[in-house]
Amino acid sequence: RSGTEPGVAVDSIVLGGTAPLTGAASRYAAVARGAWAYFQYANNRGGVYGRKIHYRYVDDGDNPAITVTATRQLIQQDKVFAIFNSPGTATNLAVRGELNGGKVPQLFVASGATTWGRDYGQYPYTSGFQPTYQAEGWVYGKYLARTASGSRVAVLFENDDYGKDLLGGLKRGLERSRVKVIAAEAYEVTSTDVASQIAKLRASGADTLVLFATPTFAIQAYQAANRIGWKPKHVVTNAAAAASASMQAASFGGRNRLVNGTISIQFLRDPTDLRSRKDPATGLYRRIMKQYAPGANADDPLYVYGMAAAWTAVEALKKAGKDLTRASLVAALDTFTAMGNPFLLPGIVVKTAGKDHDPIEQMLLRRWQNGSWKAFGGLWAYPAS
Amino acid sequence: MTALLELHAVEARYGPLQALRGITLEVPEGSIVAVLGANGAGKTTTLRAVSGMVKRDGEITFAGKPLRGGPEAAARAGIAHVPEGRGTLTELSVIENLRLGAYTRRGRSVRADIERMADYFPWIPERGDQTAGTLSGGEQQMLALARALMSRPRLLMLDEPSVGLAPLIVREIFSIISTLNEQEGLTVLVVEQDVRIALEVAATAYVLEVGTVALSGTSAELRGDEAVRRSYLGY
Amino acid sequence: MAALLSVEEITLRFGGIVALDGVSFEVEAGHIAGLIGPNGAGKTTAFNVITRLYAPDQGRLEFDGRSLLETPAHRIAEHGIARTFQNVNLFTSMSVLENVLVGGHRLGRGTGEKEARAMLEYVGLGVRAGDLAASLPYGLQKRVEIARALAAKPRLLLLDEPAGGLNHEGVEELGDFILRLRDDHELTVLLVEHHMGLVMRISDHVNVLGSGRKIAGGTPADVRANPDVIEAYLGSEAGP
Amino acid sequence: MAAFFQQVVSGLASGSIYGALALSIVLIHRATGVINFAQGEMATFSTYIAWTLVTHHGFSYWPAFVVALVVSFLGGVGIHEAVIRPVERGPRIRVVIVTIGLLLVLNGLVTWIWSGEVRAVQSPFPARTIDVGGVAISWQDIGTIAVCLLSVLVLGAFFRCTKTGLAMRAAATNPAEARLVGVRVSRMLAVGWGLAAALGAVAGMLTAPSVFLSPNMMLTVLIYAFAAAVLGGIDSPVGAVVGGLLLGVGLNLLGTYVDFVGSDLGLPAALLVILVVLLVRPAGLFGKPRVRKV
Amino acid sequence: MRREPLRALALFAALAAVVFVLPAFVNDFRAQQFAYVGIYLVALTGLNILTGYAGQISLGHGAFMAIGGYTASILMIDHGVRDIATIPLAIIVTGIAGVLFGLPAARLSGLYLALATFAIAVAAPATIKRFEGFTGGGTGVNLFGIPELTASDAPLQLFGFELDFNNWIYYLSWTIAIAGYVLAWLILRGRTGRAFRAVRDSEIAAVSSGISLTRTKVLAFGISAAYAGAAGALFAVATAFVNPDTFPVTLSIFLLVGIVVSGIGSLQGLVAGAVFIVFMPLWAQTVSKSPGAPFVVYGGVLIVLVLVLPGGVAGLIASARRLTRRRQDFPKP
Ligand SMILES: Nc1ncnc2c1ncn2[C@@H]1O[C@H](COP(=O)(O)OP(=O)(O)OP(=O)(O)O)[C@@H](O)[C@H]1O
Ligand SMILES: Nc1ncnc2c1ncn2[C@@H]1O[C@H](COP(=O)(O)OP(=O)(O)OP(=O)(O)O)[C@@H](O)[C@H]1O
Ligand SMILES: [Mg+2]
Ligand SMILES: [Mg+2]
Repeated sequence: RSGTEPGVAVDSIVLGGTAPLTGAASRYAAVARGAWAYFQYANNRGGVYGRKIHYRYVDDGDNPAITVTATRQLIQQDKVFAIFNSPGTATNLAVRGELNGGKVPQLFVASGATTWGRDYGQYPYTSGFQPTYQAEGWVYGKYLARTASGSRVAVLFENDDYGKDLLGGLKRGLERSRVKVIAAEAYEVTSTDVASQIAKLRASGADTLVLFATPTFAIQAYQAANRIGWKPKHVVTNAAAAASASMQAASFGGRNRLVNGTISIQFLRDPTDLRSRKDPATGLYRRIMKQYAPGANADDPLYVYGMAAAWTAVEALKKAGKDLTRASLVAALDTFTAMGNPFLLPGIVVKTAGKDHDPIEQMLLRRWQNGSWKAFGGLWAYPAS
Repeated sequence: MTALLELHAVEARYGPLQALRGITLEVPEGSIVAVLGANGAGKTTTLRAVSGMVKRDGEITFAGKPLRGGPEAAARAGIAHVPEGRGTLTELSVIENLRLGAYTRRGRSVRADIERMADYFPWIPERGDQTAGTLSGGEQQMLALARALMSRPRLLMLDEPSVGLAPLIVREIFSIISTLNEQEGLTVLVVEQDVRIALEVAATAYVLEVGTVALSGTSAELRGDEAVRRSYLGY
Repeated sequence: MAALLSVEEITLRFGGIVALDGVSFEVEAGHIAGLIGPNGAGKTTAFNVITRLYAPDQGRLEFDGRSLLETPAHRIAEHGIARTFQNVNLFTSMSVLENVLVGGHRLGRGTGEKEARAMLEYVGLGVRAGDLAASLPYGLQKRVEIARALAAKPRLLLLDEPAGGLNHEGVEELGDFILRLRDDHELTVLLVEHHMGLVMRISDHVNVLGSGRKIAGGTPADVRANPDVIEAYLGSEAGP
Repeated sequence: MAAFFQQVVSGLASGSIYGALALSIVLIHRATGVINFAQGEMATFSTYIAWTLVTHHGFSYWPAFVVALVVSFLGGVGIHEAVIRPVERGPRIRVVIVTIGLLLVLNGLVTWIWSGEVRAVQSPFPARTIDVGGVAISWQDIGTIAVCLLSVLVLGAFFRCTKTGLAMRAAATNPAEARLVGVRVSRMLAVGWGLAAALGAVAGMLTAPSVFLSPNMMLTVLIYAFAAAVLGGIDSPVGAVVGGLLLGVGLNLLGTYVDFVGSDLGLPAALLVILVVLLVRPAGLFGKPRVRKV
Repeated sequence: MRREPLRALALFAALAAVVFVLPAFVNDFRAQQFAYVGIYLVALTGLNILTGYAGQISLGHGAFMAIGGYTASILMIDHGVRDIATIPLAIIVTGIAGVLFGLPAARLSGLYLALATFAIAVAAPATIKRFEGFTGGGTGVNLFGIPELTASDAPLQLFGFELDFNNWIYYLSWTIAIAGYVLAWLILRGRTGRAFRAVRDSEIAAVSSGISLTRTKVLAFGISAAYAGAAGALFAVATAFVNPDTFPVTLSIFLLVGIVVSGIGSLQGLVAGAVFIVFMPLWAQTVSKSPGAPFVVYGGVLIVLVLVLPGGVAGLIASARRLTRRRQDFPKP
């Protein structure tokens, strides 16, 4: 092929992406900003085969219709090489068909829906990144099955693919165990609070509470349970992984005891983890933040997420070779292994091969204790289905 | 008698249309002055100019001081204007209208004054809580007058107070105004189409024609004036 | 001559206020009928009942032998009744001409600009056709309302204080105009007015309301001489 | 049965939050005749100010509360002077659009300044709950409802009995006539904006301990508050609070006991009920229908 | 006097010609952006009929667009109907929905109506999501997989011209937009339009002139919703994807913003309103990409526009026209 690949020049690669810079989901803009910062860092260290990565992200306000037009703009007008790491499930679903139709890579979708890996055959230009919500739910299930035999579980979940996938995973993890999900209550993103759901869950007589909710609602759930004097034995949440500040908020400076002992998973480095202060990887992260995202709140793990994805993208571009084409990138991702990502937990490998197209499938469990997360146990790996 | 209100070469316009082309008139303290004229002559606009409801040029002096600002300033200076149409606060109750009439005054004796209004207009007490906007046309007209009197003004400006009122009430209203004028020295500037009754109560009168003063004089003079008789009194 | 409009025993209350209390009167075809009474007597309310803006609590209402009580307000025009309002009620963002065109709404697509313009000429507003209705002086706005009402080609025209705010000359003209109107358009007119000179001069018949009740009815001369009317409304020194 | 009452109680708790914001919407409508889409964002902004004072400037709760109130009042007046006053005289819809612009600006500013992170805000009420026959009721909720009811009383008295309250209503409904009696209409409207902003700040401070502080804290609350205000009658403070409580309880009970509705159709169902109420009472439960004399 | 309509016609024809040739001068992607301008123009025309002319404020037009969009999408995906053929059906379905909503809503006025319409905008996404079997739930409907029903894959042959997707959607949108615009003009200049404005200015006087409030309002709702339906269908075809989040509450609000920017109660500025809706968010983020900053820019510009253009863009056009006319009239005696 001649060197006329869109977005690729002798000295540059243009990546594009959408992100909610405005509206209710605007916290996730941090993902794009983190990635941008890492690309700057990588560029200053020579880029990829001498090509600097220009990462251009545009606002979609988490509205899929805008994602479509914004993505078209990136491809048709800005001639980007690939779409990279746009957050959101519906938003990415909206453009997946079109991207694959146009053979444009939809690289490392920032969403844990199962469809990215599962439907790889149909949409080979699309790849996921993080552990799927199913995988995460499954880990919680396995953990409860092992350590809390006989307990009765109540689940609060968001009424969309995100919550439902987590719930599905949890149930799979609990299969053939003596732990039962005895109640599950959904909430809508348009709700103002979840007190009603928590009251219902409590009335079910459950002794374990699982929160598959976004940070605000998870925090509210702690508070609501506390207010009606419900003290379930175990609390599990995924939301904490998204922001540790939210756990601080939930615990109200330690006054809400329910928060202590909460279980969550983790696959990213936690920038606030005390033990990693001296860790070189964390040092690198903080340096990059300071230099390329000054003023941003470096404690927000969403920046880590963006950097982890960007780091992986650089590896993938390297593997795609000097004669970079969209096809060569997709081929490179078909069988792909990247170890030593400084923004993922040590030991976690980004890996795809054969039918398995979920890049990250390993994670650690951690527990909230006395104001911070403590990881425990070894890496869990979701068995490829 | 000194002039309480003086207009000197006052002009006003609505967009491109010049409604007042230099009005000069004088309202002596303690007198009743009538403004007459055909429809569209600028009578209403003259009153609006005084109370600042329209942009105006020229000099307006009230109690020796130049009058500036909008209607609220005029009200605060002691001018009560009962505008053309009704001028009640339609969404408020009758009593609330009266209370607001006394808005610029210090608290005292508001209740006593409300009672006085009830004497003038006996229907007021039983309708105290009725929303002003649902009163009949004439009732609203009376309420507007009562509201204006509540402020105990130095100058009362009435724009066609007789419109929509029953003949009996018209006479009653003018007798109230005369009485207040005689007993309390209330100064009144009244625009009226019923020239007969206007000239009965007013000491002096001005006749406007397309935005200027065409004629002025004492009521007696005007009553005797052939032209006035023919065009305004019809005999 | 048979009655064109008959109002029978109409009662209407607003909460505790009895605005109309068993009021009955008739208007004969071709007449100019005056409806007078003190402020708050219920005259405008009677208009509102006749035009179905208000539903009476009791009573019957017949126009040309048919009951109107089942007719919704917007069909009243179709029956041939049009009105003006005591406080001018124009379509303020429209031109004078458009106001009149809306008046002809019930006649369907047929009524064109030509007739509306003719109507404006008739009321002496031909040159103001293009002006914004709200920019006219009060007196002229009242005339626009009359033109708008006439555009519906009514058989019965209800006028609520048309002389309000007119000067002496204007009132005289208005009287002549109403008389001419009746003859030119074969109209019946029900006239609410406080200007006694006008009412007495042009009415064929006058009804008097007081506090929601009918207190008198008859020829202008009868009514003027009626002591109840003098007491409640005219006062002892009734005008000419 | 305890489960039922727990749902009612938690509905009252949510409802009091809707009612608190609805109250400030009603206030601004009564005092200026405007529906303010930015009311929620103004409340959020005020709450962030209080939060910053407490967390970064060493203020304790009540001083921070008072400062936030004062700043909000001034901010409300400033907003009126800067962007509302120029459009006040024209058609209402322009004012509405300006408030939509304000909503965007304030929401953007909050995100920009304080980031999207969720924050915990201290509550002025005890963290404990009381137990009534197996139903847990928290002091926070009792406090919120109490403050709402108190505000209703104060507002009602203010609008009905004081000269300024009367003048404010007059300025909102008949500005031209109000000026004729000497009311400084513009100043009244500015004060109205100030008071509404301050009341909004109270609503924000009451809301934040329950729903937690984030830039979009009030975005959905605003929708419920509108619904509550309309249900109660847009000019009625009592209606706003009752409307809020009814909405909160109604949503919970519909979601819990009507299977078809569940959690996902709760909001549509509640809105449908409100529409039906409006068809029967077009001016809301406590609203006075506007009668225009013909 | 007589020349006025002719001149307007000529101007309109000239503008239509510009619309026709525009794609030849801009790049492919721009054509698509302008297609969205056309789509919003359709929606704004409808909303202005209802809100600007009939005086019935609607904060719920996004919901009508959603009905149109889903009608088109479901017809395409489940019944294999070609994109262009879905539009008439979308118009009919939404028009009926508008009438059904208008029947009760006609009883409400002012703020109560505004909030009733707002309620449908709020309720629409949840309701769509709930009836998953029909609407695809939160996942939505993806039209990209059916290229044979749109020009999304292969260029379309039309009268010997070859139209790729972007140009196809451009011409489709603008044909409908222009047709809708002319239709609106025809409706509004005559008896029906006068009835709308009469109801807006004074309900009482309108009733007394023989205008049925219910009929007029319901008609306005129906017409207006039908426009929104057409816009929604076009939107779905152009975006090739619908889900509940594509018709958020903010869409309804921005449509209202659009007609105020255009100038309420006038057809002249509508294109400007549509341009504002499409391009303003894009421009706002070029100023700053910090989270939240685009909203600050957008909101700020919106406020300034409303302050400096009291009559919207239409008002600006009108005063410009007054100026030139006065200059022309001057020499005449
Ligand atoms: N709001 C307005 N906009 C435009 N022109 C107006 C306005 N008000 C009055 N005018 C015009 O100004 C002129 C003077 O009107 P004004 O109301 O002062 O007359 P008037 O003497 O009070 O008449 P009337 O006896 O009818 O009340 C008239 O030509 C009138 O058309
Ligand atoms: N909507 C309403 N609510 C309450 N009271 C009303 C309403 N409409 C009219 N009224 C009362 O009914 C009575 C009759 O009013 P109406 O307007 O018919 O009087 P009118 O005879 O036309 O008087 P005027 O000569 O002053 O116009 C009045 O006392 C009025 O206050
Ligand atoms: Mg006048
Ligand atoms: Mg009357």
